[in-house]
Amino acid sequence: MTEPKNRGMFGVVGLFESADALMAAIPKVREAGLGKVEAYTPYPVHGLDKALGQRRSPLGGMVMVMGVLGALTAFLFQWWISGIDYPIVTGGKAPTSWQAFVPIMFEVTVLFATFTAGLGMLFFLNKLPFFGHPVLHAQAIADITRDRFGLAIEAEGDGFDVEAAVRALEAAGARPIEVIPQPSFSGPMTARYLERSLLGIAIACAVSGYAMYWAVKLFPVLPPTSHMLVQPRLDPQKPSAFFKDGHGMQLPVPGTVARGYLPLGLASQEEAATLVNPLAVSEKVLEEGRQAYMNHCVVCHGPLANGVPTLTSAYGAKPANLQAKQFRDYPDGKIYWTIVMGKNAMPSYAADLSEEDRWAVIHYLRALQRAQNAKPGDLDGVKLEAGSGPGSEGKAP
Amino acid sequence: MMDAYVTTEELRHLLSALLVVVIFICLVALFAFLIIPGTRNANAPIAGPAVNPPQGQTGWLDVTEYPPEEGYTVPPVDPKTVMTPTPVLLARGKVLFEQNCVACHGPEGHGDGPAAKGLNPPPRNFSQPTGWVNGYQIEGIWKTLQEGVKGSAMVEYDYLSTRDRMALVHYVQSLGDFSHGPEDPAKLAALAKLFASAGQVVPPKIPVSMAMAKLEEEYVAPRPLASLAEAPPLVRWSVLSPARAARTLAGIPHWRTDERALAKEVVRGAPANGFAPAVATYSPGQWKEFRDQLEGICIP
Amino acid sequence: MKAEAVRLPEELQAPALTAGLVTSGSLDDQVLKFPAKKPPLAWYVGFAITSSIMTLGLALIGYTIATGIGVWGNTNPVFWAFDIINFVFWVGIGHAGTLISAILFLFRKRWRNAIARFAEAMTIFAVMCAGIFPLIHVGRPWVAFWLFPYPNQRAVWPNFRSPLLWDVFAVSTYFSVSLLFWYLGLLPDIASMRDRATGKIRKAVYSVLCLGWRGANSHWNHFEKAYLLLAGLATGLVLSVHSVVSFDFAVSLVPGWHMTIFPPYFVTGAIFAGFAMVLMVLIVVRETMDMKNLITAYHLDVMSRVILAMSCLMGYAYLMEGFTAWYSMNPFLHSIFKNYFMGAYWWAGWLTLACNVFIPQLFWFKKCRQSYVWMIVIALAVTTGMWFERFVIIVVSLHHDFLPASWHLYKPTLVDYGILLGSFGLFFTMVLLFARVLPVIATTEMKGILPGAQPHVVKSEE
Amino acid sequence: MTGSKTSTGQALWGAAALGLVGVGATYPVAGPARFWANWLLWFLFLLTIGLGSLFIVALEHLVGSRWSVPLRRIPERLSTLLLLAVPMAFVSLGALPVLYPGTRPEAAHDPVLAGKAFWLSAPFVSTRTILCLALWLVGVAVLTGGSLRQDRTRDPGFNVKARRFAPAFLAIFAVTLTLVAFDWISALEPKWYSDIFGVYLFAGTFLAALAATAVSVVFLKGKGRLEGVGPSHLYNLGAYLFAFTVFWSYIAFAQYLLMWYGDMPEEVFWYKERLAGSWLGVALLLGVVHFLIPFFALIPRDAKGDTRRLFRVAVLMLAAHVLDLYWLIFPVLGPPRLSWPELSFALFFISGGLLWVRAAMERGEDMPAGDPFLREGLEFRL
Repeated sequence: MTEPKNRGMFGVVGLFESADALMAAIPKVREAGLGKVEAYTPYPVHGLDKALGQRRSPLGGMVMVMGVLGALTAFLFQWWISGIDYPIVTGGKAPTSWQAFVPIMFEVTVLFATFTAGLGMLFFLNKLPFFGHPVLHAQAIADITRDRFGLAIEAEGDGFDVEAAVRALEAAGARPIEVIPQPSFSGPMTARYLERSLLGIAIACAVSGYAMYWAVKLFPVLPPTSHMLVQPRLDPQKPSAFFKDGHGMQLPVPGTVARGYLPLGLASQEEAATLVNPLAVSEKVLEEGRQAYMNHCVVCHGPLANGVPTLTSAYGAKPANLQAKQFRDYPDGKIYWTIVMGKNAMPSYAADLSEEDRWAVIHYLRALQRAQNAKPGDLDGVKLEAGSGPGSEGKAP
Repeated sequence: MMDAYVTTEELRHLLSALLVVVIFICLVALFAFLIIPGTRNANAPIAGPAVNPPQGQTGWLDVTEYPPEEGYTVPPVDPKTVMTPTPVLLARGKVLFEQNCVACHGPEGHGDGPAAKGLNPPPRNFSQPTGWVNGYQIEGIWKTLQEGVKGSAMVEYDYLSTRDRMALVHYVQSLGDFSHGPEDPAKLAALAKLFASAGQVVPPKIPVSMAMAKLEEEYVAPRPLASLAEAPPLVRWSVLSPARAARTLAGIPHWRTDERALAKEVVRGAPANGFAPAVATYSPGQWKEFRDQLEGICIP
Repeated sequence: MKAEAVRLPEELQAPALTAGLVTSGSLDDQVLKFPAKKPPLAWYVGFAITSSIMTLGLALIGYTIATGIGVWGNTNPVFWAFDIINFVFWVGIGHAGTLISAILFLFRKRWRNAIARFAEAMTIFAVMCAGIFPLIHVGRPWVAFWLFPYPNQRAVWPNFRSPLLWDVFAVSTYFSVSLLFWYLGLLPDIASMRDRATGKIRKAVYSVLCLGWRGANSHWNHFEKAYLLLAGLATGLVLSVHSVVSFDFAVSLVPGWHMTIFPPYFVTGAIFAGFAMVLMVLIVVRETMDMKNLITAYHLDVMSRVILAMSCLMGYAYLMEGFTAWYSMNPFLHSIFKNYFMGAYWWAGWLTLACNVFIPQLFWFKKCRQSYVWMIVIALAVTTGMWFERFVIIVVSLHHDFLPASWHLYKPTLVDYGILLGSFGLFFTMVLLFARVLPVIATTEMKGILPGAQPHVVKSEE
Repeated sequence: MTGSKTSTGQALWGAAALGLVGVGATYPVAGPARFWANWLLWFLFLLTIGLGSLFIVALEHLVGSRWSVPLRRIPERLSTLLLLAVPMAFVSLGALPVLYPGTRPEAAHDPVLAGKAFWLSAPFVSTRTILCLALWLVGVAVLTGGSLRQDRTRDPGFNVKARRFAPAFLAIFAVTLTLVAFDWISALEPKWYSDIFGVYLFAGTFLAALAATAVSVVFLKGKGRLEGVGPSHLYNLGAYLFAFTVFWSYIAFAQYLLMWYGDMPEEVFWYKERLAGSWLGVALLLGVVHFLIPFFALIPRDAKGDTRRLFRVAVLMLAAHVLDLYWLIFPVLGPPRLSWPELSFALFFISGGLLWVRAAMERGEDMPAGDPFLREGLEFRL
């Protein structure tokens, strides 16, 4: 607002009965040139802005600027998030597929544009809220917002001639005419008011935050983050009252055939003896076998398949020493049968090892056996480290 | 022209408002990204001074990569030192028993070890004189350790040295509080002779990787089958993988003459052996035909 | 082109937008008195009924949240059911408000001024009702804020290729823009109320609410421009919102969902349903609040005509859907369309068709456009029909999915019905409250179109 | 005035004759497919402008709009293009066996087309087309002819009649325009289907008719005719152009987004064809001239009431409509072609169409003088 030197007077306002009367009066009053002429009407009257010489509203340009900014913001935001920061392919679409960004771009454009239009109009252009405006404290305001049309001559700088203004309005046909002083109280936006409201906001935040903390703590009806953690579910290896045996983890129903696994149609280990290992010995197969052995067999049979009884102390179990001559002479088929059916304390590994893996493990086992029981010729051309190895002290002369 | 829509003043207002919003968003983002520790890149490695890592695969502790060792012969044992129990032998036997036997036979040798539950026949109870398959005399227990018991979980323990095995024999005998009766001198003598005459051969050892290479090297691929494309229909439908089928056939002796053996082996290994499971439905006549057709595509 | 006195047939005469003598002052006296008056007994009775229904709905929503959405009838393969139906339904109801306030404003249909305020308010309330459903549908509404893209400790962002996320943006934008639009329109009216108010508290409240509006022409200048811009933007928005809602379905591959006509067809349906609701509520307002001189028979007639036009457009959309389904020669589409009208839910398909296309054709008759009974019957039919249209689209398309093994009939539970009912309770509770505390007719806009309101200065065009 | 008029007319006749040479040469030289594709483009262009104009007239009668009464004679005159479309439609039937796979006998053996072979067959398409033509001619007769009669009789009864007739015509319009879209454009690739396609063509049609109206209004105003039509009227026309530019884009994008997102082979192939290779350039150009340029050009308030800018944008919209049809039709011939056949067709039909419209612009008075609302329309101010 302009800050008139003549602090005592805001201006003079006169009321008219109709929009036509107001329209007719405006040129006359403006001619007098006593101050800023402003109309106060209960509804927008067409043509007043031209009559009053007010410039066209710049809102359209503002909205356009902000709308384009909104579109750009939304596009870049989505593009950066979906394409760069967190690229995930969904529905076979490229992370930066612009087509999918259009709906949100449109929404954000509208959001920016409408808020610029609405709030920009209120706050930037009309400088609202403004509760201390002198006209609001005049008698005339009740008529203005109802059905009268006010025409005001507002003081601009020094030397506002109240009498002349009243006369000019009278001559234009306004009735009644009211002289509006500046309101005596200071506006609400004083430093004290701001301090008080900021303090109030701070206190409100603290109180509500604390209240929420205790509300959540004392009334745990809806603990805010209990999702997924707390739910009726059965963890493996936990007891359960639901099953008869008290275990949470249950064996599959007898006869269950896992996907990709065929039951073995052999009655005994002896019958399996003639099975042929279908895999060729190759680096790849041996490596696969090694992986499978390391994943499934090594904990019991040991890295060298000698059944080093690490389990004896812990569980009282004694896995077989596969380096024994008996196992070295086993046909592949019997080992295969053992893997599938289990033997003694060894459970079936059919569900853990695929058919390919079982045969690969057997190949690898053969390599382990060969390593521990090498043929004499195997060392030809190998440079031995002198005096190494556990058996060196007992070597035959 | 722009002035008709937005004055400079208003544009400044507008942009300053936008700036406030942007700064606010930046502050929130700063808070969320940086100030809350570990907010972003939770999976990123912690940065530290750069270290030049050694090149190549080193630093593994791989127990299968021991140095190669030559084989050797454990010298023969003086029978006199092992044929009768001594405190040294019994102490050694106890250690070995705990390592190898308690799992099934139990700490007291009552046949009630933790692993005994699942075994059929159950493990021997050493405190009772009944049920010993090879007898409870020195020679019998030795035989069991040497050969295992067929049809049971008792495997051979021939990888223990002669002295160790005799120590175990004496310890097992000491667990039975009953009369073991007189030993058969002839058999004892034979044992003593065995101990004195031959040392135990310990084979050479090579690293597992070398063994793998050796096996690969020694592997003789069976002759491949001829192209299936021109093969008769039965073969085309029944052979899933010519390479595997070739290996399977190589492992079946007499398949050329004995189509029953062929049928048996092929059916039980399908489909891993390279044949389609449908082979299980073939009639004897079809098997004959199949065998002939297989022969046809075998490269001699 | 002499001004010869041509006697216009009655049909062509410009209808009066108000009945009897209405002046700016009488308008204020008539409309703005309600907030200051004690409501009649009937209002209390109505409020008691609607608020208890609302309470029931809220209680059931609480039950759902506390127990989980297993208490609904949704199950494989009908994972979307009442929740999404109600969401689409309520968003649609809201669209009429925006249409009346924005699109008709752009077309300069002056009859909209009398009904715009109420329609806008209904938009707000309907979007509130609509917002509840996706919120409870997510199952864990207390983490619904995860839907918004903000930098977070989880270091994840939402998926911008998901139409469900588009919905979040569309519906929240729609709600905020509708609220802003509504509030802007209310400002001068609240200023009038402020200056009428006698009580101190009342005056203070209205003072704050109207932000110190004083009717200065420089303000009106910007205000009108803002209103025009908002109307234009809201028009685009109203098209986009229901289009985005339709994308929820149309971007999927479910036969009966993947239809290119869905965006405009959903918008049409939304306006259709919304107009029916506005018509019903306005009839009640007109009678109980004695607004016969402001909401005239002409208003009701025009609204009926709009409903009729929308019904024809719906008919066109159904026709195109059916035709294209046949024309595509796609067995899935053939099967789903057969299923709409001959499947387990055949009654829903026929009900939709009857209520949306056939019954509204009664509005061709002038008698139906003038009789309360017929208008209410038809509007009720449209509301029902549009609800069932969403039922057909969502449930009937889903219950026969691509995997015949999982075909399953959907049965809503009592909780489903209760929440649906509760949303109506919420809607009408808000409507009743609104009718009592704020002006139900945009007095400022009405003042602007009263005879003689605008100066008779013949402007020369430059 | 008359002198320049005659010379313009001579120039147009000359251009048409020149174009006719090229048109005639196209069939033997460039092949029948190319001939028919070009023919179809211009047939649909003139047809949609005529039909869209009739739609504008009917819509005005239906909603009882007042501001547009002084302008109504323009779309009424443009709708006479439908008379021109009648012979063109009959000629177009010759395109059926050439361009439309659905009319060929082998369609009956295609698993997808077999079910709708009858619908796509030449006899049925011809029947539908003739029916449509008859219905449109009734529309022209009632709405345009009645209006011309009203110039003499000054009988407001016509307004009542037109108002009652309008809804019926709009229903006919909706169905027939959809048939045009499906029979003449969509059927070029009979396996493709899209429910929205009728609405898509409607958006383009309405926009083209609006643009043609705007061009004619600005042109006549430049000649000093249409006195009393001021910036307010032009502003409204511009606003409609703006709104329906957005509407067209909305429909076009909705169809594209859904097919792109769904990515179903039975429908997305249509877009793959139209977005592959050089067609991508055409598609992008379409987006620019059919949406971006008019959208941003018409946003400013001043632009809508400004004769020169409105004229330019409207001409651009007409060109965009041609491009739209080109993009819809020509991909069935392979990569985009723009050579002497296309240019001579354009020359012939633009000059021929202008000659027709020019003649039509002389029919009756410039404004519906007998309309009781003309005065109110002329007094319209924003």
